[in-house]
Amino acid sequence: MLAADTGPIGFPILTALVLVPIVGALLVALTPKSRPEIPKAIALMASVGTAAMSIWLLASFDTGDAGFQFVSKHTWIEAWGISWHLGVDGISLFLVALTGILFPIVIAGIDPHHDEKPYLAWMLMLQAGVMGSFLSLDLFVFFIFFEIVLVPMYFLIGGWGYENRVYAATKFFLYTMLGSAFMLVGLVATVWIASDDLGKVTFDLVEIAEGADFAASTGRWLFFAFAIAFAVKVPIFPLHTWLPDAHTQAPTAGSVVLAGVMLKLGTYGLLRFGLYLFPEASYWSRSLWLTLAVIGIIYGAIAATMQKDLKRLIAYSSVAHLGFIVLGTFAFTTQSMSGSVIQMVNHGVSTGALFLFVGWIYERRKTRQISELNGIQKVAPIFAAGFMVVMLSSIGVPGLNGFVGEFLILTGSFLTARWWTVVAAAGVILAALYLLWAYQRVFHGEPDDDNKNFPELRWKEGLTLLPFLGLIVFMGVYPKPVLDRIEPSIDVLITHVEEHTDYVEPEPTIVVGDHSDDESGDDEHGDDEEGE
Amino acid sequence: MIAAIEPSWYLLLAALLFGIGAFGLLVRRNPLVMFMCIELMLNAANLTFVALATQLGDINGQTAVFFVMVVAAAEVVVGLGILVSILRRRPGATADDLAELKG
Amino acid sequence: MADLVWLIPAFPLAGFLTILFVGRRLGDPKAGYLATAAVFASFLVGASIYIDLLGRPEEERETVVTLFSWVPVGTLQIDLAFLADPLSILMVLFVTFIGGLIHLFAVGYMHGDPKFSKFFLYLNLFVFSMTLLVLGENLLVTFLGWEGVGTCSYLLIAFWHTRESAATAGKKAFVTNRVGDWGVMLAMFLSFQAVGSMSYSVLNESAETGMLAASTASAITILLLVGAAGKSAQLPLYIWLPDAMEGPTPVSALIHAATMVTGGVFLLTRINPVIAASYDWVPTTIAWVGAITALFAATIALAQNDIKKVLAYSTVSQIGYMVLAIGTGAYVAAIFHMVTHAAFKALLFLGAGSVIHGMHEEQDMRKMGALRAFMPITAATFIVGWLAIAGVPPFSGFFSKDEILLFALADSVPLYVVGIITAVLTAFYMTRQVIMVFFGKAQWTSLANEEEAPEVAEGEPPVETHDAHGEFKPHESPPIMWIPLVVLAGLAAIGGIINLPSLFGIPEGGTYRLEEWLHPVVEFGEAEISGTWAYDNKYLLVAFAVAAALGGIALGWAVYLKKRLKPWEPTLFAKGWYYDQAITWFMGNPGRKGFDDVADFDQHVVDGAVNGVALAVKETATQASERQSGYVRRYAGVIGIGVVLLLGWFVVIRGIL
Amino acid sequence: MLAQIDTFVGPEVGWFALSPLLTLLGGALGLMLVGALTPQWPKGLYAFATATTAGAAAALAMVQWDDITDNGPTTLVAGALAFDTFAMFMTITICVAVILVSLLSDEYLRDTPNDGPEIYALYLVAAIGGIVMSSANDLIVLFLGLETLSLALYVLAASNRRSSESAESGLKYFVLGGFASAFFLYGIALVYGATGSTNITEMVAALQSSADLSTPDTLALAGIAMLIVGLGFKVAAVPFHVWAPDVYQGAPTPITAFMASAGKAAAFAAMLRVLVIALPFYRDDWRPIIWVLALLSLLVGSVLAVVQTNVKRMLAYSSISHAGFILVGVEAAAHRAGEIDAGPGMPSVVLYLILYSVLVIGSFGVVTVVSRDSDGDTNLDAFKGLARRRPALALAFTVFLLAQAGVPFTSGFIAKFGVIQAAVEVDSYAIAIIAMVTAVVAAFLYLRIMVTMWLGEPAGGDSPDPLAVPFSAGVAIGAAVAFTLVVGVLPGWLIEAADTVTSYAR
Repeated sequence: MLAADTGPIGFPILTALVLVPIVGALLVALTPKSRPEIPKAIALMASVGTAAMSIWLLASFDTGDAGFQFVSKHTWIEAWGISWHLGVDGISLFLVALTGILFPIVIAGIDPHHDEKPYLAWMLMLQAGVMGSFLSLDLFVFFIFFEIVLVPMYFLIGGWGYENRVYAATKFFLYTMLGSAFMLVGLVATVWIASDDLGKVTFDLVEIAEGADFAASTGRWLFFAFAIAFAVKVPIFPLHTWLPDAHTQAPTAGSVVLAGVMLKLGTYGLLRFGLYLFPEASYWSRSLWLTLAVIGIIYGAIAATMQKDLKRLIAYSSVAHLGFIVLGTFAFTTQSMSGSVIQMVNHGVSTGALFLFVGWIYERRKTRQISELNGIQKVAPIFAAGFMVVMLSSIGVPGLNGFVGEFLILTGSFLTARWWTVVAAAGVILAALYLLWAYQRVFHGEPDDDNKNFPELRWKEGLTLLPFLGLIVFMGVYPKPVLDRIEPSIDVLITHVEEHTDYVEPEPTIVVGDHSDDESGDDEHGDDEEGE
Repeated sequence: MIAAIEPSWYLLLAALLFGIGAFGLLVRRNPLVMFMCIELMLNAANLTFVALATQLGDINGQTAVFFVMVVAAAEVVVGLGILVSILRRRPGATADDLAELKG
Repeated sequence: MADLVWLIPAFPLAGFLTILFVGRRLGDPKAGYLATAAVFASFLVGASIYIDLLGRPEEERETVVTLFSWVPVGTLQIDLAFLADPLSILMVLFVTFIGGLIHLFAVGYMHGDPKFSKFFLYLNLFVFSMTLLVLGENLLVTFLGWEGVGTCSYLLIAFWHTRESAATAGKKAFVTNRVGDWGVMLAMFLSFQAVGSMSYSVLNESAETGMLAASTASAITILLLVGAAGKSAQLPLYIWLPDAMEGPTPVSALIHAATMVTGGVFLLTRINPVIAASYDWVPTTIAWVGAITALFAATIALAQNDIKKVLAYSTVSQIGYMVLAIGTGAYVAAIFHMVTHAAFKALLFLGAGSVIHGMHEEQDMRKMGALRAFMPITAATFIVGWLAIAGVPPFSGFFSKDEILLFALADSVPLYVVGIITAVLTAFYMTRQVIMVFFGKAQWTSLANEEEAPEVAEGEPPVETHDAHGEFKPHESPPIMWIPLVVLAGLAAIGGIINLPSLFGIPEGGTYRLEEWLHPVVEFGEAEISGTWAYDNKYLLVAFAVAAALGGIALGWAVYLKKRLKPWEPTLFAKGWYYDQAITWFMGNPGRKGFDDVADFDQHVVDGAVNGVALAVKETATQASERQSGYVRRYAGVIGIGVVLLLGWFVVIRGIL
Repeated sequence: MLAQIDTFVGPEVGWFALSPLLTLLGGALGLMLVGALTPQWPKGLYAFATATTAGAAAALAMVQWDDITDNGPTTLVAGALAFDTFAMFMTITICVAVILVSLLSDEYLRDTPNDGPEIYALYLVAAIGGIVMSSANDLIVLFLGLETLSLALYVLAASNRRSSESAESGLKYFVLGGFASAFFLYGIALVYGATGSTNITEMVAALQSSADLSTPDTLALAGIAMLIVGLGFKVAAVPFHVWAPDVYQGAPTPITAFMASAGKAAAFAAMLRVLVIALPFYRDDWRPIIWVLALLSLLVGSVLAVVQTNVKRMLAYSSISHAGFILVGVEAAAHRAGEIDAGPGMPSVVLYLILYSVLVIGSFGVVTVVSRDSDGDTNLDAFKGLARRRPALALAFTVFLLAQAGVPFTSGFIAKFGVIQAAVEVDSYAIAIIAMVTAVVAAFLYLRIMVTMWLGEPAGGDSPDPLAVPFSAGVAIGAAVAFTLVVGVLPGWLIEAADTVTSYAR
């Protein structure tokens, strides 16, 4: 990612993206108890401001440029060679945007029911942390954001969660922290070992990735130190068991954010700090990851089928979906990796929306047990219809967002990891099975007395849902603008891998058809080749 | 002259005294006796100092002893102070009676 | 004109959106008419494009309209593009026309249903997806439609979702179809890997020019066959179709008889050059899958008593014919039969719907009989459909079936035998149905006062006030319902003319219209098998076919009307060879058990390990903190041990050693 | 050396260089004398006087700092004391501890009631001892410093005459402390025998000159063993930690804070002086021991903390695991002991010491305030619903706990990061990973306290009586929080300061 030296633009937009929520959080924390309405206002302003900036970022992002844009770099801790280095490229752009957009919706749309002030403060903190992790190009900066995210999430689950929240929150905190324990050591080791090649101690991701060349054995150790942390975060089978608990116990907003953006810290980390830093090691160990990913897809789906708790079911479905993302990441083809990136966003949207619905169901019925719900479609058809659309996108029906990512991942993976893909594709069947079965049990049939008065979708809820539905349809029908921004960065990443390994991306044998579109397609790819 | 006796004898004696002191501290219940054991250990160290100083023909080792004596005295003062304050509350308390804090 | 092909899906989509937003306000029946209009509008567009293409020289009868680039990543460049060529336009024509008629019928049939507008919402969405399926320029657009129709079929089967069986059937249909989709997806990936594209033109061209390895071609074909088996209800994936009858009857007619279920056949025809490029055993496999399905389903149809179930199994069987045709290279015949079948099967289903409607939601044929007096139009049209499917000349079914049998024989005798037996069975069970429903004694008078609850699932809205008790009279359906029947009857009767064989001195101009029309897409015509024994003895085959049809009918007549012979309806057939039960049992018992085991494994082993570690730490801590006894001398002892160990290390290990 | 005896030349004393020590000494004596001659001072004045004295000493130390960075390190009083940035850094650390602790003690002592000049004077004396320890260039001097510190701490631990726990902890500390320092002294004696001097400069010279270390000197090795026992005891490293939980729990809370901060800091400083600076030639002999001590401390400290119910005891165990972390730094320093490029080992240790001192004082400060209200009860239950009763206090405690857990944007993270960096730099990955993993176990303890504070139901039910935070204690805690966060975000200056300690005097 060569364009790291594009100097900071006039307004340090990325720094602002991180700082505005933090400032917001502090202001919220400082407001007096006597004025309960102020915190909400401040929180909304802060998050909406962030959203606006991230949308501006989307708009002014240079599509053709594969490198990092809007880079801002300032020395922070000189003694340790640490600098405040932020930048965004095609891989992180949409995750940043999603983070920016998701939070105001969640803050505005979901009511914490008690202690709103600290709740809002923690939410903003969380946003800042996630933003920082997606934006940082300095190992140290990334790590501190990656780690700090735990604290607000811990308090959100512990403070506003459900019956078993303390257990879940603690499990979440310690499990993830354990993962990052290894990463911290690996990270420091990376820096010291790289300093031999670079002639200086620096935590700068780009400098290390471009400058340092690790011996195979070293690189592999370091890679695994990183990978463990990410594997826990993703989560990759068999390190996933914190997720169902955290999801089930977290408040609705927590679940939405957790599924929406936080899990992506893991998959994003694998791309940015796994493949980019240690191409040799990640290529060398791809079979392991592919296998675990496929196991996750099938295993997660099967486990989801058998859940009795609706929220748990969706949590396990996340395990399956993220399996796809990992699969695509370690298949090392333009299609699969672009698919992974776009799937990160898609999964965030659809699963986030699913959690919204479960939250609303819980608010109405005070239960998440599938067995206690039935016939809702009869009493609340619009509610059911909304759920249906989101569910279909999660199943991966073409025309909705879920499909595009899965399709790209599988198409790309088929080129390099055929048999894994064959199995993974079967996961698509299971996805239909567990979601439709759940839908049938919850929404179909005659409502019993408890569900007879299930309230229909409310206006506020509908408005909250609208952006999700919009994204679901838009990204399913016209993903081109997204893909166009993702692909260049992915190509650069693949070239980076090719330079450090004997890997060569397989080119499908092109039959030059008389078909104009295909020719144009070929030309376009030709350009990419030159670009790389 | 003292050539008749090897310097190493002093060291052995000191080591012996030190060991006795340490052992005593482990086996005796009476706090006062435990203090004495500590004193014994300190003095064993002193003896070692002196012996080695003479062996090396170096004055510093011997001066060290005086410092240690002062320290030892101070220790006894403090120790007895604490002990008195305890015994005032519970007469005849042994070291083993003081086990409120544990776990 | 052909550039406006995108209008074809556009109209139903527009209808869908309109109903989506203002459907409830439009209500019953306006929403229905709107939907119908949308479908007929796209039929008109299709017709005009047909004329346009007709006006062109044969090799230019193909237009690609690219709307926008859909999924462009690197070498993978997939456009949302439509292909207007003879095949797709033909499909569009009959899909939209028959679809429109069924819409019209549904306006009457669904009258009074509280979810009236939602029904047409789904129907329009379905037509939209179906047109996408047939117009797709590449596999992915087709797949978009493919999954779209699957989803709609799910929604429509489960339309009366308060009925448990309906909900289950819908789910079953979707999941089973997904199994097929798995094959289609893999086929797409393979195509991309092999030729770097998913567009038919590239794929077919590379197959024709031999750039596509036979192995790859075979793999693609077989995978697509899996998909076809799912969508077109062939063995081993047909199980969802009979259950799909839980949906409202127009749905059965539209989706599960006329259009969607032919998607698989269409897809295989679409890639016929790839089939040609694959190993020889591949087409044979296809042919046998079709043949066995045809026979298998026909036997089951013999013993069904639900009026719709009979038609369902007959659909499976008829599509079996089409697949058989594909396997024997008779693509034209397959499409031909697809069209005629669409007509007469839609007719039969709607007729059945009309009957059910008139019988107040009664579906059991044993409780019918002698209805021709009460619903003459329905009866007349139904009989036309019966003759057509039985293959009695000059009805449409005769020509298409005969064409298929001809190719079958040309390919191999056993196939032909299976085909001809199936023909006999078809004629037989259809006769049985017609007699049980329209002739013989009226069973319903005796049953009128009997409680018929088990047949009428609760939750299904009564179309009109149920006067089952007291005087119970079947009645003819309103015009809006029988008009489509009449039109379809007309089609079913004369549909054969689109591809007359060169027999009985039919003038040259009139013959093989369809074959010529499809020639740009399907080179493989009847000429290919000229010289085979079968080709030379066409007349003989025709004789056989007619004999088979009439024989079957006569047999049925004898058994069910004249009661000359005892009806032979073994439970094995009635239960569909226990195939479905077996699968259901497997899913329910070992399958579910396995799933449960995985869930338990996750809870107790994977998560158990995590909690186990935590517990272990806690235990150790408790143990250790008891060592912290509080006795100062013990502490001193601990320190002493430390001293000894240190001395040991320094003096012994480091010093002396 | 005999020459010295014939022509005795009095050592010239760098009075100004000693000014921090002298200030503290003056303060101590002043408090005792004036305090004895005058009636009870107005409330808060003792604490204020102490704090100012310590502050002055710290300020002077900073002045010295520049002097040293300009003219390089030297030794004082005929090589008895080292005059280098290391010493000054520790001086400042200890003075900061004194300031915070004396502020903390103010109300507490008046409640006990135990207000008077004695305690404060003892703080200052202990501080002197600690500073002498950390700047000693002669083992005997170091021993004197150690005893000064220890004796003061013994008295302080037992200072609450009304509490039997206080007395018990005092006695336990005294007995075991005396035991350990006896070993230490004996160790000095043996090393003296091996090297012919107790002066570090001369020791090193002697060891350098002695041609071959191939035939290891058993006398010296035994001495080192004994020294490590003494030092290990002071830093509360497993297995010499046994006293820590009991004493920390029994002693009056501010005193505990003082032990855990100044006491530990001085002890580790002494450890660096003795092992890294004085005995680099034996580093291969003692480094493995440090490794083992670190491992044990990390494990025992973090694991045993899990099941504790008394917050003071919890923090005691956590301080043991922190000691383990610092030992990791010492182990890292050991790899480069005596080399020109000393590596990041020593800096990481001193950095950890100052950061941890503030943290632990802050934590115990909160405990002090809470226990004031719950008449001395420091069980976890006393913290239930603290967030409802005094959110700010709960938040402060949360910050300290998160910092101890090593969460980013707090000083605790910087401290841990430094140590890990040092360990990794010398390729001791194993201990680094172990340290981080045990930190996760320890985190459970902090989470447990936080849960109690934020989610527990306060005793008063829905309308619990708010908890009063004394002014001076509030100031101390607030300052600690500010320091924790500021350093967490902008640690650069402190790191650079710590990096200079590798150029020590010898």
